Amino acid sequence: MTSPLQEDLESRFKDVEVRALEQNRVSVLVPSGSIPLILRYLKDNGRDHLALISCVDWIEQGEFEVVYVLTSYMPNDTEHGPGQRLHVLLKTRIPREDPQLKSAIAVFDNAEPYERELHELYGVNFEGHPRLIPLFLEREYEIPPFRKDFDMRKYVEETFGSIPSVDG
Amino acid sequence: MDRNQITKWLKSPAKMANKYSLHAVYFCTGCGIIEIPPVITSRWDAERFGVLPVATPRQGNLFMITGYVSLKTLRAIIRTYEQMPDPKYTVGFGSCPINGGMYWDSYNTIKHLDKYIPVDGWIAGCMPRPEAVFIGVTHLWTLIDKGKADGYVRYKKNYAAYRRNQELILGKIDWPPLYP
Amino acid sequence: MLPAIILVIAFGGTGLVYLAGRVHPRLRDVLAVLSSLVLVGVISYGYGRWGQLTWFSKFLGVDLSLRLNALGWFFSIYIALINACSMVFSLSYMEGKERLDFYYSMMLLVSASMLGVVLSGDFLSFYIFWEIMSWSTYLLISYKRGLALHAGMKYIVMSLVGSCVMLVGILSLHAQYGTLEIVELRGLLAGASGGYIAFLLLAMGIAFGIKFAILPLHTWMPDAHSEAVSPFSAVLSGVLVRMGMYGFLLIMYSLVGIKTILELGRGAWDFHLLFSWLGALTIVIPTFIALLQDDAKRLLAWHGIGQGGYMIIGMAFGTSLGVAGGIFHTINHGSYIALLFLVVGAVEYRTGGVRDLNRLGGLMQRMPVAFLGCLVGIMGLIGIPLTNGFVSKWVIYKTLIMEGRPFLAFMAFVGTWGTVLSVYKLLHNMFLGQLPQEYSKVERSPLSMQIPILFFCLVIFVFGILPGIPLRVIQGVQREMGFEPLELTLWGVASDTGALNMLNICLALGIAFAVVFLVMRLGPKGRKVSQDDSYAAGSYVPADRYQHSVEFYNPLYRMISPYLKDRADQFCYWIADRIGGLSDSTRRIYTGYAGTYVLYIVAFLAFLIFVQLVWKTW
Amino acid sequence: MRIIHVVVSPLIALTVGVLFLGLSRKIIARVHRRYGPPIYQPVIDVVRMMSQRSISHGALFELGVVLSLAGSFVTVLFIPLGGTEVSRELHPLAHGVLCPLCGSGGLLVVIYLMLFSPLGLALGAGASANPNASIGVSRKMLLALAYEVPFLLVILAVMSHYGTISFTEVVARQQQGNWGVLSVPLSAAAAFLILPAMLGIRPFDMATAPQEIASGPLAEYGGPYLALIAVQKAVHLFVVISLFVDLFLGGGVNIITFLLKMLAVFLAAEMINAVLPRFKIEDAVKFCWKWPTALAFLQMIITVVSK
Repeated sequence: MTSPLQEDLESRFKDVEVRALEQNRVSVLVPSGSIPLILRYLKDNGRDHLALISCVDWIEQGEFEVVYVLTSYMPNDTEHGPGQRLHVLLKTRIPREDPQLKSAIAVFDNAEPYERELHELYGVNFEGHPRLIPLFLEREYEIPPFRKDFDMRKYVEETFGSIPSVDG
Repeated sequence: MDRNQITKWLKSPAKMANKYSLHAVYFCTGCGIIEIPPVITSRWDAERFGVLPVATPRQGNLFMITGYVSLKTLRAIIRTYEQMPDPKYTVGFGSCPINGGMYWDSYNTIKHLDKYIPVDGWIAGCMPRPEAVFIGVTHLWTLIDKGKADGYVRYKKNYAAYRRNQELILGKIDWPPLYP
Repeated sequence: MLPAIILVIAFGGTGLVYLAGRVHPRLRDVLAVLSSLVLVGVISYGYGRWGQLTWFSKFLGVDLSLRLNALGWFFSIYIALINACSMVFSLSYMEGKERLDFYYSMMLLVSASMLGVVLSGDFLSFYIFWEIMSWSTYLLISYKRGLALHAGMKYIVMSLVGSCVMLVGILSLHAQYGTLEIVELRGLLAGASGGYIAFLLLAMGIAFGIKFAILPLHTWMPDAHSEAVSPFSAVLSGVLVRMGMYGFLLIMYSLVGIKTILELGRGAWDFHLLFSWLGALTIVIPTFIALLQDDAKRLLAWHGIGQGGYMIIGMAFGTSLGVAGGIFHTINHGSYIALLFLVVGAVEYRTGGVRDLNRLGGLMQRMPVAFLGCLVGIMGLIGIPLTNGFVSKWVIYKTLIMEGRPFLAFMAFVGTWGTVLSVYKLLHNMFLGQLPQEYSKVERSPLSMQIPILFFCLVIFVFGILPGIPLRVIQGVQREMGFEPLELTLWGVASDTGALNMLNICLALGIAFAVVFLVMRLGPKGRKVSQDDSYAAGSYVPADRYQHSVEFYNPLYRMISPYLKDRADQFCYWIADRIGGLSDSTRRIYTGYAGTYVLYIVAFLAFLIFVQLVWKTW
Repeated sequence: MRIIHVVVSPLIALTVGVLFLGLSRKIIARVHRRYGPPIYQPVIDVVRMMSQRSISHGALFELGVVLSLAGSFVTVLFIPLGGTEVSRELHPLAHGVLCPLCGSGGLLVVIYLMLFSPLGLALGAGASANPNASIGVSRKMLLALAYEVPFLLVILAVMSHYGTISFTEVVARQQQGNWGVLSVPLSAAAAFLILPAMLGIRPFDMATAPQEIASGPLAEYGGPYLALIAVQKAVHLFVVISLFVDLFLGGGVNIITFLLKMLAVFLAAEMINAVLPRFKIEDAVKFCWKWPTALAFLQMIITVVSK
């Protein structure tokens, strides 16, 4: 059965693939170009809370999958219908070599730290982001650490192993 | 516990006073800090041994590093260690400061703390219980007695090596070196 | 013969300095300082040579005379010293500023007129010198143009009102007794009725009150002090404001005598109790307003008003201890308030005119002598033992308690604690704490500024540890005014109901300080560390990110700011607006058309006819 | 004779003060149902701190502490520590007045000498250029202003009640007649209410709060300077409590009874300290200006009216 949201999205945007996961979870796969448009649309229709932006490294297909988790703040003055609890997982695929995306700060200004985290740990570049400086890590890494091709043990051996112990 | 032996007091008051008045500056890194409150409150009461938490490193002489040390925290640990007055002792809690512990292959944590600041005593355990902390303190007493708790002397002697290691791992350090 | 020489030197000096300015600026500076120092020498030579002489006879039917007595000498040496110090200070402070001839001659003129006021033997010359003093002060306050003009205007308007009221008092004296000589009037006034004395006190009191900045009449002082040039505001607050005190002493004790003062008024309404309550209010309210000021000079100006209250309380009680305390406090206050103004001037000179306490900081490392001066100045202002402020406050408190007036003593004590807080804020925000980068290249204050600062520090400590020296002079003044003098020792007040021995306190403090210092030297010496290496929870403190002297007493400010609107100031402005409105409406009568004037005449004639018809007055 | 007194009374103050500090840590521990350090723990702390080599922010940083300790020691010289002329014939054990400098300026000097210790520490903390220190000093000054208003009312009520400013006479009059607690009861109550504020202990220790502002003015002090500050805290504790005992409990017939009375007052103050949390500075000022001031003011009116 197709939920009202599914027809709505398919009618409005082309090549949108909507799949209903388990109860109250809907995943929407869209091309990377139309992200801001859909975010704006979803925000106006009840999905006003951007809970998280995360990223999955599909190294075999050479792609990153960036996932926007949207839900609603459910203000307590309105009654909570079943539709209110719906979580929309907006997914998009971008190439691994030069991951580019438009920043979502224009729509959800709380996306700023999430985008900095993705930039720092995966190397995804968000244009339009005011300051893409490191969020958690102390310094820049050539291969961002969360990528699958980042060899953890070799890196540890190189940086920490090379520090001579202080004798005496 | 030879606190009430007057002869020892008369012979070496500074050493005895350092043993029985360890004012602790503890650095709440990682998971270890949850063990400190029971140590200093009614259940195990560290104050009967003279161990008292103090607010600033300027007032303390025992430096407890409780838990794994990330790159960012190392910068603050070095700064705090350098701000403590001279006869100072460092105790590492748990296995993470010893050899990286369960984060042995993590890109963001320091593996061997004693490459960057001198450590006088280790307390093993993936977060040592308060009894282990007291055993550590008593060992520290014996070390002070034997004069082996000389972390601050080693820091001053090999300061160049320590500083080089710190700059190797942390890149630019913005405060001037302690012993130029 | 001596007072005439003093005045000739003073007024002659003014003219000479102005002419020398035409010739060469360096000559003018030397001449100005020289004349001040000569004045100090001549006056100190004049101790004990009391005398009276008439220097101009038959001026409008009254001959003018000069008189040198203990009270006059006491104030004149005090005027000469402060003038000399501020002259030396302004040598380097006024470098490069324009209209210096005008400035130096005016400074000398102010001191000369003050000397005239203090040495005058009769009320007419007193009034003449008083007027010269008032308007020369006006010229100097508005020296810096701009906002200073407004402050000067406010000052001159209020002091003119005071002078007119004083003139009324003097004329009534002349009409009543035919003579204005103070010595003769003293005898004649003994028989005067209580009502006439009350009127005289009120008339003269308002004039002296305005100059002394007692609470309701104080509104000109904060603006005048903060806008005047620093050396002059030191003179202004140090000694010129205390001419009011000389006036009060003159009329209350030299003229009217103690007995009549004490019985004046009945029961709760007697004069000296009301007067001391006014003094108590003058202590508390300005001190708490000073607590919340952010401009250094304005803070000191409010303290100038606050400390005046102590003198009023001391003097109003009419006991020998109280009057001695009041007079002694006048000279003490002069020394440390002038010192603090000079220090603020030095800081302002070095940091390019910055007086805002929220932007300064850490200047101790760059200007040690100014810091020492400020430290000693605030210790004097608070009244820490070993400083002269403490001795005079101790004497005043003793009178209050002996007279059984605990509430007045409480107000005075609260005033002291208000001073402690606000004055520490002055020291902390200017000299302690982090040194901002913009002032890191400030050099030390120049030598000509350091000399007066160190001189005042010396005065504060010498009079603090050996108060007997100034108190002996005050004994002479008291004997002259008819009080039985205070029993004194060189280092304090000796009396059975509780003596004061400053030497013991000084020795005790010195020994304790030395012992504790040696004990500290037992431990290893601390490693010198720069201001950036301070504890900041493990993070490094980049320079200039910490300016923590902003809004120093914010919690208190939030609590008492609703009560602190300056009502007296608003009342004066309200009156000014009413007069403005009145004069504006009268202006409309003269419309400028001939027709309206004709109309006025016709209406007036009609009115006259109507009166004639109804009442047939002719 | 007086020279011996000048040496003896500060030593008494030092030992008794340090003993009281140790006692207070033991009492707090016992209240928390734990053993707590031995009584002589402050001595161990002071010896350890003296052996440490700390940092210094310049001359004023060190001299501020020396000034505040010297001020406290000199204040002790002005306070009669038990024994008065009156008591000499009353009790066989009585000894003469143990108050070396009471003659040169009575109670007024004590009030002004108590300005030295906060001012000295404030100067030192200001020179340490640490923001925590400045915030701590601002709080300490505000707290001082808060408790000073009722404290002055109390002292003036006592002075005008006995009509003298000499301390020994106040004590002597109390020993002849009834104690201060009975003759000026409201002032005694007001004084006890502000006792924790004057001592700077728990409900009013926001000036040196370790958790909020890294122990305020003491943030940059370590080693020998911190030892001197600890000793100053002990002597200040002795001064404030001996002031309370002399004003309201009639001083001591001899030094022993004096110290016993001090111990009683100290234990009462410690009980408050052990259990109460810390006030905010605004609430502390509001509290000090409400209840203690009202009591002291009432007592002042009574004494003036009954005079």
